[in-house]
Amino acid sequence: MSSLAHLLPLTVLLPITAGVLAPALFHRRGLACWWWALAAAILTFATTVTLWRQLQSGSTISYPLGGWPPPYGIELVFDGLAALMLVLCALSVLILLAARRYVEATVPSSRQSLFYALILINLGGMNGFVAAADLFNLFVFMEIFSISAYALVALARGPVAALAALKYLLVGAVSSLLVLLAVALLHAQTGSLNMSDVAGLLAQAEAPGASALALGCLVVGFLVKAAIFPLHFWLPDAHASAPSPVSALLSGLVVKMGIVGLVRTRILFAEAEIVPLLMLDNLLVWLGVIAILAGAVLAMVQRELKLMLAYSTVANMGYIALGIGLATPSAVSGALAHTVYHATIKTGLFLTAGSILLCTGLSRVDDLRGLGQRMPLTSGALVLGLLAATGIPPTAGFVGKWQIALGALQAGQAWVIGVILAGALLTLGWAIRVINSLFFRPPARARVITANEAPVSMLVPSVLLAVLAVSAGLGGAILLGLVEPLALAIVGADHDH
Amino acid sequence: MSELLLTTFAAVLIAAGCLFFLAGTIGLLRLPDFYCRLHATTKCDAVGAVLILLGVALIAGADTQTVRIVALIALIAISSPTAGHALARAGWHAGHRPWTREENDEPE
Amino acid sequence: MTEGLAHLDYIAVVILFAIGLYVVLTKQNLIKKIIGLNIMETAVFGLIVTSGMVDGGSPPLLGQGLEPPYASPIAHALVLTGIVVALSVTALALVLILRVKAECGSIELDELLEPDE
Amino acid sequence: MRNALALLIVIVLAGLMMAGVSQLPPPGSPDGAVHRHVAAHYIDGGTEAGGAPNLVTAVLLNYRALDTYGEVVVIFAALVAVLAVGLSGHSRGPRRQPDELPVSPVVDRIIRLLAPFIALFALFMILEGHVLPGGGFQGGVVLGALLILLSLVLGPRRIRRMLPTPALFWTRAIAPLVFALTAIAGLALAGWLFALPEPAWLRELILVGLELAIGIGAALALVGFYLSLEADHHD
Repeated sequence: MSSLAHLLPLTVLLPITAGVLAPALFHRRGLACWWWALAAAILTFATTVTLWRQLQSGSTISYPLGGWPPPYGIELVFDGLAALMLVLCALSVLILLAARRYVEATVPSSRQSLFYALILINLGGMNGFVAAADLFNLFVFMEIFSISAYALVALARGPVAALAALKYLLVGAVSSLLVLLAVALLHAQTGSLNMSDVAGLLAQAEAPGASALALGCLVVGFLVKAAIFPLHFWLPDAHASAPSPVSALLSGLVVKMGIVGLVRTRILFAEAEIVPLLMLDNLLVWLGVIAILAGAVLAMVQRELKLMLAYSTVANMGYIALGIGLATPSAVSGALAHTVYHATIKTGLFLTAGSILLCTGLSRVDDLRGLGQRMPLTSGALVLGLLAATGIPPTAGFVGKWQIALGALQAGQAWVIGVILAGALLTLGWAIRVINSLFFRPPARARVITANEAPVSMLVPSVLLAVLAVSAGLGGAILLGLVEPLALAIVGADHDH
Repeated sequence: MSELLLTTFAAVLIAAGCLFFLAGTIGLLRLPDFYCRLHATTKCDAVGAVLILLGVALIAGADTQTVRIVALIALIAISSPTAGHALARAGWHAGHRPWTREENDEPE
Repeated sequence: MTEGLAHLDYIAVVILFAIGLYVVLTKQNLIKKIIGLNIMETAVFGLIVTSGMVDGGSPPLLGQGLEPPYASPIAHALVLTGIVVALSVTALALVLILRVKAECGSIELDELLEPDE
Repeated sequence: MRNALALLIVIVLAGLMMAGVSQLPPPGSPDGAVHRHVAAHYIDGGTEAGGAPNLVTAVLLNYRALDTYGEVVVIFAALVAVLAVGLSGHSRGPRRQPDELPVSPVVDRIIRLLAPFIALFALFMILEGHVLPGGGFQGGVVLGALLILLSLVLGPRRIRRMLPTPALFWTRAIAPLVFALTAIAGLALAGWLFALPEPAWLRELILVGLELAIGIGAALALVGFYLSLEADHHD
């Protein structure tokens, strides 16, 4: 093991320590605190990149904390999901970049350092969650990013935000509890907490009911975290009423943690033949299909831009669930690729929506008529992001859906392709409504006419992400190559028997 | 013989303590207002727990355990009435008026 | 102990969990929902602690003259962490409820969701 | 109607769960998987490997130190969240002073009488946590309860005034910070992050330091929770 592996726990320790220090060092100094947070996020990103290059040259990096060998100590791993960690850190940097003006305008100065502290702790928690190879550790990191996420939602002003945050907290706490229950069941059954160890022990276990119960709890818990359709009801309020950089963080990154959890669960139970995995796959396919259609339809009937984006997240999580449920290599790798791509697209969209909200104070699509003339760059970024969200080739949204469609063909479920197409068309429907309103209608509101282009610190991340969203599809082959081993790890066991 | 007597006496004490706990809990659930409920629940700790601990001390006999139990009894005897007092006082200052049968027949 | 009663502790835990879940699902008062959540949490902690105990065992303190078998130290450590997490979530929830009360004037969910949409 | 539906759902779920848990190894049997695998290894390793005679502390601070670090971060994050979300700073208009209720002489006397004992007990629990039952969190909670009691006697306003100051934030952050420092010390002295370095006295020193930091952090977090709830209540 090379000494570079010591960097792996740093992806957790670094942002969290920076976040812990922020309120002490930068009380009432929001700008300095912003620089501090940005520096910490960039440093974390650099750490991740270094680890990534190490991963490219060798095999999976794992780090036993305290030097205790795996089943006895806690282990962190940097494997195929690490690509997601890379994206997490990079997007967090951009979110922080865009957050400065928003925070200055909306958060009281005595609380700005608390805001940045929560963002950094959230990032550290997500990094830990992605890297955790220990069941209970997974739960602890889940709670770290969840608690900071609840609080970040509640940082927005007004009664809606408080109630939305409380709803988010209640649903999130119940789902966390289900995960903890599953951890307890698995520990009672196997006596171990390390995931690969537990997976091995489960394969020999003779208690199908207890394993199935644990699987059920884990799946429901993570489905809630991932906001897959019937369990999505907490998402739109929380994501739409949060401060916009927080919406970007939640919709782009935090919901993806549910997918990470699902993938980990799949790998955990991959060799336990006793457990009805086929049922789980069918369930995911059906939930995914319903989520795609319902999310798109619900997005269509919304009037607020941020609510539309939130429901579009519901639909996109449906695509990801569908891909994982189809359980063919290309579908799963498509789902994983879509996880990364959707994170990029949705972060950009929410950041752009945030700068529109900050510059005009308007959030309803009808009120935004004619904004294209006053804020051409921001509106342009929004349009590019929306096009990517519909999945027009060669945008980033296209690759994942294409792969999932291919996977559906392989799995012999061609009808799914119709659903994917319908979802894309519905998305196009509301996207065109927004685009039409922005560019092809005369202004209706005075504040649109007086609006100016967003400040540079918000414009740069918006435009950058929009360009990425449109062009990243061209690099799809690279990303698919990266997630392929992981996809095989998930479905490989299935195909053997 | 005396041991049997001791054990019986201890059992009676513990049973009486449990009875107080039961009564206190039923009171908490069934009585009409804050003060009545407080009246019932403070008996759980102040009387119920002390009785149970006394019974346990009798069973333990002359032992280091007994010293701890006596210390516990002293602590409960001091702290539990104080807590009840503080609660009642806070309730009064927060504007709760005791429930009377004449004014409102419906419990809160 | 008969076969059927061997899992009595676990059955009790499940019943407690079900009670908590019922409270969370049906009560409209937000404070009561939090209480229900705490009941569920207690049930899960109970499951962990129960799974770690041994009949006739002693606490895992070495060098105190206690005899093996020892109860599992892992279960205790997990519960400790779990309790701290539950406490943190509850504290945040209570503060949020206070804010809802201050900004919306009620903590009854059915009143909150009714007219002002 | 809704309640009946919920009851039905809950009963069905409970039935499923009972079917699941009844297949677990029965609780209390010494040859359940829980006692044979990892826990047995910890017990066999004894004080030497674990670093503390109280194996729960050994698991918390040595074998599974990252979990405890996470736990400390959770409680710190919750404190930050409570301070960031609560209403106490949001004074809209002139702040209405609540009628300060004079402390009851009974409560005052009793708290003053008991405070030293409680403090002693809390410190004992923290400092002896690696040998006897107890530890940083347990002792910290007792300490926090004591501080809350004292804030009742002294009047919460005196303490509340200190709520958002940077100096207090250094103290609140003590647990995660000391943990991070220990992790780095472990890397420097024992070669792994979160490892406890070798000479026994140093290890014990670090354990006590960690417990103390955790205790202080937990106590201050509790006081923070209490004061922000209490402050909100009066506004």
